Amino acid sequence: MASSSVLDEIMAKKTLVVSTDANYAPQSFLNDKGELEGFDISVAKEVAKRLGVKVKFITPDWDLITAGKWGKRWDLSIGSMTPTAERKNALLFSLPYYSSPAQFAVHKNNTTIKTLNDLAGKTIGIASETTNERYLQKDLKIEDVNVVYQPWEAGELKNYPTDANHIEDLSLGDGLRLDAIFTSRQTLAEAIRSGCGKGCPIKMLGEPPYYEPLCFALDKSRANSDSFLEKLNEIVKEMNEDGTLVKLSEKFYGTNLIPKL
Amino acid sequence: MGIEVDGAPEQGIPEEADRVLRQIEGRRKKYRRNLLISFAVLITLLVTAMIVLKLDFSFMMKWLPFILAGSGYTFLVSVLAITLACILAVVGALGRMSSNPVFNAVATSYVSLIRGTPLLVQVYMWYLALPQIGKALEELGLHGVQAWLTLPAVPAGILALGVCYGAYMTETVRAGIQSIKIGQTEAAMALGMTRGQTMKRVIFPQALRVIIPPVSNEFIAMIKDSSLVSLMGVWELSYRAVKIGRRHFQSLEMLIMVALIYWLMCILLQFVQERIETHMARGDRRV
Amino acid sequence: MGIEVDGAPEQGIPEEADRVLRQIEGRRKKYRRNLLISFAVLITLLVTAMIVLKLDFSFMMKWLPFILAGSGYTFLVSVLAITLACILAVVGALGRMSSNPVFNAVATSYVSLIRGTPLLVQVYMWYLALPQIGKALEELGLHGVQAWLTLPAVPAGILALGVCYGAYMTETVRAGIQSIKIGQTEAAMALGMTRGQTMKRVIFPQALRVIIPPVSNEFIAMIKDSSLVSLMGVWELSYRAVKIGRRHFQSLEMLIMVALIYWLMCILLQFVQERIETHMARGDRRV
Amino acid sequence: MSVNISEKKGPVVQAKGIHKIFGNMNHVLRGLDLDVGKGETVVILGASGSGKSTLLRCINFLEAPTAGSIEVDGTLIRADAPANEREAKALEIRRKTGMCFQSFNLFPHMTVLENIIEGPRTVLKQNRKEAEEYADELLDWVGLTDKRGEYPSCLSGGQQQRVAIARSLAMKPKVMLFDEPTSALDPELVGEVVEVMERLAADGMTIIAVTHELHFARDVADRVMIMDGGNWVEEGTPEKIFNNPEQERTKRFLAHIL
Amino acid sequence: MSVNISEKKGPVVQAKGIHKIFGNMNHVLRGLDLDVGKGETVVILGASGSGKSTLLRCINFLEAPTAGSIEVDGTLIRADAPANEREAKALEIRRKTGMCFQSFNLFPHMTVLENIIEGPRTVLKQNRKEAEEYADELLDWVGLTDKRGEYPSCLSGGQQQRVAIARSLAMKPKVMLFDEPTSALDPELVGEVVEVMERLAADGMTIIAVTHELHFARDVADRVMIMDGGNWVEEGTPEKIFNNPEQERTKRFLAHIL
Ligand SMILES: Nc1ncnc2c1ncn2[C@@H]1O[C@H](COP(=O)(O)OP(=O)(O)OP(=O)(O)O)[C@@H](O)[C@H]1O
Ligand SMILES: Nc1ncnc2c1ncn2[C@@H]1O[C@H](COP(=O)(O)OP(=O)(O)OP(=O)(O)O)[C@@H](O)[C@H]1O
Ligand SMILES: [Mg+2]
Ligand SMILES: [Mg+2]
Repeated sequence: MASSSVLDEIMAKKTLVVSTDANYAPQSFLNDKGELEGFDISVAKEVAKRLGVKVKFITPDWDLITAGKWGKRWDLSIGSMTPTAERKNALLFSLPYYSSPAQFAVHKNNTTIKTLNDLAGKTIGIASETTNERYLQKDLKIEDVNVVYQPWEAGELKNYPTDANHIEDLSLGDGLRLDAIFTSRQTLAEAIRSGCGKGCPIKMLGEPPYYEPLCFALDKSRANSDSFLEKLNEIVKEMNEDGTLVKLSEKFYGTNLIPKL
Repeated sequence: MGIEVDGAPEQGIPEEADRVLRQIEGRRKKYRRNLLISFAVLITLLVTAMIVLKLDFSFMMKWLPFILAGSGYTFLVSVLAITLACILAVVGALGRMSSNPVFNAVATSYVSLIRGTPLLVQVYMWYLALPQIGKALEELGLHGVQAWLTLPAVPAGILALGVCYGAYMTETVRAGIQSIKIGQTEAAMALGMTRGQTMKRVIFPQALRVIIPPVSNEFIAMIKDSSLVSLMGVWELSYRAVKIGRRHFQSLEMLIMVALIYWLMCILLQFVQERIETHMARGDRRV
Repeated sequence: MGIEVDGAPEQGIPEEADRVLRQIEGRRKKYRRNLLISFAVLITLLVTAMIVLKLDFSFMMKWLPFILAGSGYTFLVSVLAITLACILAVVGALGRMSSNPVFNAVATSYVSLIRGTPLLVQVYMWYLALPQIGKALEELGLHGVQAWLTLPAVPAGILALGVCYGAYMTETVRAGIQSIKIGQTEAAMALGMTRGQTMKRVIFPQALRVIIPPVSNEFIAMIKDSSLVSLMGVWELSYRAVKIGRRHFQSLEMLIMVALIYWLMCILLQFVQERIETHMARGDRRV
Repeated sequence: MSVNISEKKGPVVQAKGIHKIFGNMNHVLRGLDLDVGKGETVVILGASGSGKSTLLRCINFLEAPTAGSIEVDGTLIRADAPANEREAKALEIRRKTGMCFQSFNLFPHMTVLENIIEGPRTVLKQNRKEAEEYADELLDWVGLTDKRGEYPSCLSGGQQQRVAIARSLAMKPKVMLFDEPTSALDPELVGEVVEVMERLAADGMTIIAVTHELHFARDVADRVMIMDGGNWVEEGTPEKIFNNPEQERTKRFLAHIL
Repeated sequence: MSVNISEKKGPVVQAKGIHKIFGNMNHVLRGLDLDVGKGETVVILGASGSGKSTLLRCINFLEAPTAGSIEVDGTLIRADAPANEREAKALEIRRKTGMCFQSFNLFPHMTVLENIIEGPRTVLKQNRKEAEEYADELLDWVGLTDKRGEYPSCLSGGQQQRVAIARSLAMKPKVMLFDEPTSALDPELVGEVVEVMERLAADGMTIIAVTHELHFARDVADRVMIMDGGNWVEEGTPEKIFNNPEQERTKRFLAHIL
């Protein structure tokens, strides 16, 4: 019993328990019926289907997911997680299943900031402890990605619990609390599209400074996860090669964010 | 000087008194009317502020049923947690007043440690630390302990809230017990009751009267704190409101809505509390 | 029957009494010793639990200074907020007891609304909703209002905490004032004092004695709730701990550390509170 | 020290047709009159609940009468006067009236001296020196000079009541009202308080006292009045009331307490 | 109903060399002896703080004496006995002893009837019917049958004290201790309580009473004892104590209260 592998356990209970943080549209969010929906959700359902088991979602706080030591509450995180060096202390990562462009944005009324270089000395909002923050601190280490930093320094980095907070704060007015924000392009696109109720007054700025790969994560502290990780990598490869991922990307993001493996 | 002879007392109320009484009654009515007007004005102001904020009411109405569906969890967690808290509070209060040093030390440490640390941290400890302790114990040879100690979100939340509020309420219960006059204990002891009988039959029933109001307040506070279980992914009121708010970048609408729901729940509970207090007052001077 | 004649009373304490007194003293000492032992055992257990959890102590020690540096903000916010809360509580209590319907309605609504909604929501309201109200007012022609109403994180946090605790403390202050016996008011009125003088010179100084302990408790609670300002990005204790914990994926270590820091602060404050209470008791029966 | 030197003449307190109705038509005082002359000592007796305390409290407007009028040393208030006028006049009457309660009601957070100078300082705006000088005279007069700096909780009941009397006298009142000043005291302590009240009466103070101290009623009072159910039953000199009561109700009442 | 029929013989209460030292060497009782025979009525008098209450409370071990021994109806406890033995014996003594307090101390959350049957039900484990039957007899005896279902707060002080007496009697005690049972009462209500105490004495109950009701001491007591500073000053028949006190201190004390 103690030596049975994680994969065996999942197959035995015929259920894959997936954790996801329902904070981000269109990755993972509550749809108009109040049900979970999104790219990550669809991917997770597909993974379960290919494993031949049922899927069950659990929605703990992001911190609880990234802290590791899940104690078998869930088997797998499918939550658009970037495999940074520190996270590897607690988690195991699969092959990347898609990648995400990072993106700056400013208030619609802003006329002075035209290029990324105009951001020098400005107040920029970011979500705390995300790759975006690490990038602006020039301290981002991602496996297999060569990060090129901006030549300028921001005036002040304002930390927020999640991206929604700084998007709402920037919407209050140009330069009121923030001059610009920095997050993933999909999140910004969704904010502009869904429109904070009555037209979100923000616009994107410049080209993505970097693309980050996003992976499934497993609990490193759980013994005998190797076969499960291998199986997941196989599935990711299959889904990449047979076009499933591209189809989902286009459905949810409107573009193809799937890297060549 | 109007000495009256022994006999029928003057029953009539002079006209002047009548006028004064009507004045007093009139003033009371006017006061009540003004109070009502003031409340109405305040509520109008509140609604105006919401309109000034350009809140998206149709958005709020659309999501109301979905968010309200979370109140079941809110209630379940709160009711079970307050029950646990009451039990812990009574045991804790007895411990704090105990002359048994071990019992006393445990109760004192419990109160100090729990009251001294943020509830948020305690929630994490029940959820995260307990399974790790289980794992450590398993390594020491106790098989199956980890699974036992790996609590699902709802039980972990109930434990966290119950244990936390139990510590605060321990002091409430202790104060309630100590507020009963020493004469009551003496009368019971003089009848030959043991300490246990005295506590159970005489002191505690009276202390209950004193304890009920603060405990109801704690319950009302707990309803709001129960939102912390959303951290562990329980889809209660706050969780639903926050997620919908973020999804549509309309947090303000959702927060105001959930605040109003909590407020209504609190007003409702306060009403219930007042009924209970009236009922408990039956041994008092007749009204 | 040992009647003694009028004269020197028997001063000697019989040997038997001496034995009983020594017994009582011995029992007290033993109790105190056992209590200490129990506490020591409990603390040992706590430490053992931490070791069992395989906490990374060197990691904790490394970040301790950085995290402690946040306690300045924690204190600043708490002290200013409790000051604000005290002022609001006194005004609120007077309002709740006032016979002026407007004042009364405002105070009653304040208490009900604030106590009925989660602090978290209130924090957001001060931070997010206020600028939007400013924007709306600006559109109505009041220029420069929005900048005024766009509060930075720390003032918004102080306002949120102060206003919230003020509502809770209003009821504490009111209870304290109402606990002073009616005879005190009557004696002051009988001397010819006005209602204001009676309140200021006689009732309030006495109520203070009753109010100080719960207010200290509120202050201790506020120290912990002040972590909510971290939501707005103030680098206080919790913020630092959570951030470091997230970055290095050792949240548990950081949470336990920050809990211990809060606990120590609370124990310290409780000690100060006891000193103040002893000082306030000077008008009491001599000891 | 002589607290109040005056010739006995003219009423200081004049209550006319006092009615008091509490809350839901609880008719406690039923049209009482009371005239008290300068320097007179009146003792009011009556069963519990007959309305004695309520009458005293109506005299200094701690309780507003429902009908009737009160005049104390020239200040007149009618029950149906407008509220703000009544409030202002009530303050005036209270400054001319001292009152001692059954439960002393000293201010526990102030020392004995502070208790006594509180009224003169706060109400009469006297300076500290002036107030303290008179307070010291009064403390000497009630025999508590050595307790000057103590807190009330350190005093016996009898001492507390004597301080309460000094506190009232510090306002230089025209009338003193006593509401069962000795009934909360241990029997051995009653004497010291009654002794102070006697000296006060001897010094010419106008006194209205509700008390069960028969010795005081018999030996010190100029007039004894019996109340029952919010009406006067009988009044007269102590000799008449105690030795030859006319009314049946008076006899019944006296049988109970003698 | 006769509460207690007994011939007067042999001591029921025997206290020997009772010392009581509170906290930091506050020596309140200084080696007192007290023998009370069956059916005897003893009244203890003394100034406030002399230790009267403390002695009563030592007799039923509400306060543990520091030295000496107490024997009530055959149950003997020494002050230096082991704690658990003392605890058990104290319960036994308390069951044989009734006690009435100055402030009545009725249980406010129980009706009159419930107050009376509480002891028999909880301590003696009587069934409800048995307990209620005797309670009704007692209520009849103290004249409060019509208050059976009321809560204590609806009763006058005198009625409350009579219920308290009935509550004690429900345990069928061998001795009744009274600690100033009438001093919290209005003067008109004292009589009804004293009358019940007299009937109790007449029925042959053994009584130890601390009271300032001189009428009771003079007419009902078999023996009066004067206490001062934790010592007996003088004892004797009421006639001797009130008419021919020997000791200077007795005379001084009586002068105060007569
Ligand atoms: N504030 C009040 N509100 C309502 N009723 C009151 C109030 N004060 C007194 N009463 C009523 O008035 C009646 C007379 O009370 P009062 O205190 O004047 O009697 P008393 O003669 O002083 O009695 P005692 O000897 O017990 O002091 C009481 O029976 C009570 O019901
Ligand atoms: N629980 C206690 N702790 C400490 N000291 C006490 C305690 N009870 C009584 N005393 C002391 O014992 C002394 C005697 O008190 P006790 O109550 O026996 O006097 P008493 O004769 O009954 O007086 P009174 O007539 O006022 O009731 C008091 O002066 C008090 O200082
Ligand atoms: Mg009265
Ligand atoms: Mg006593």
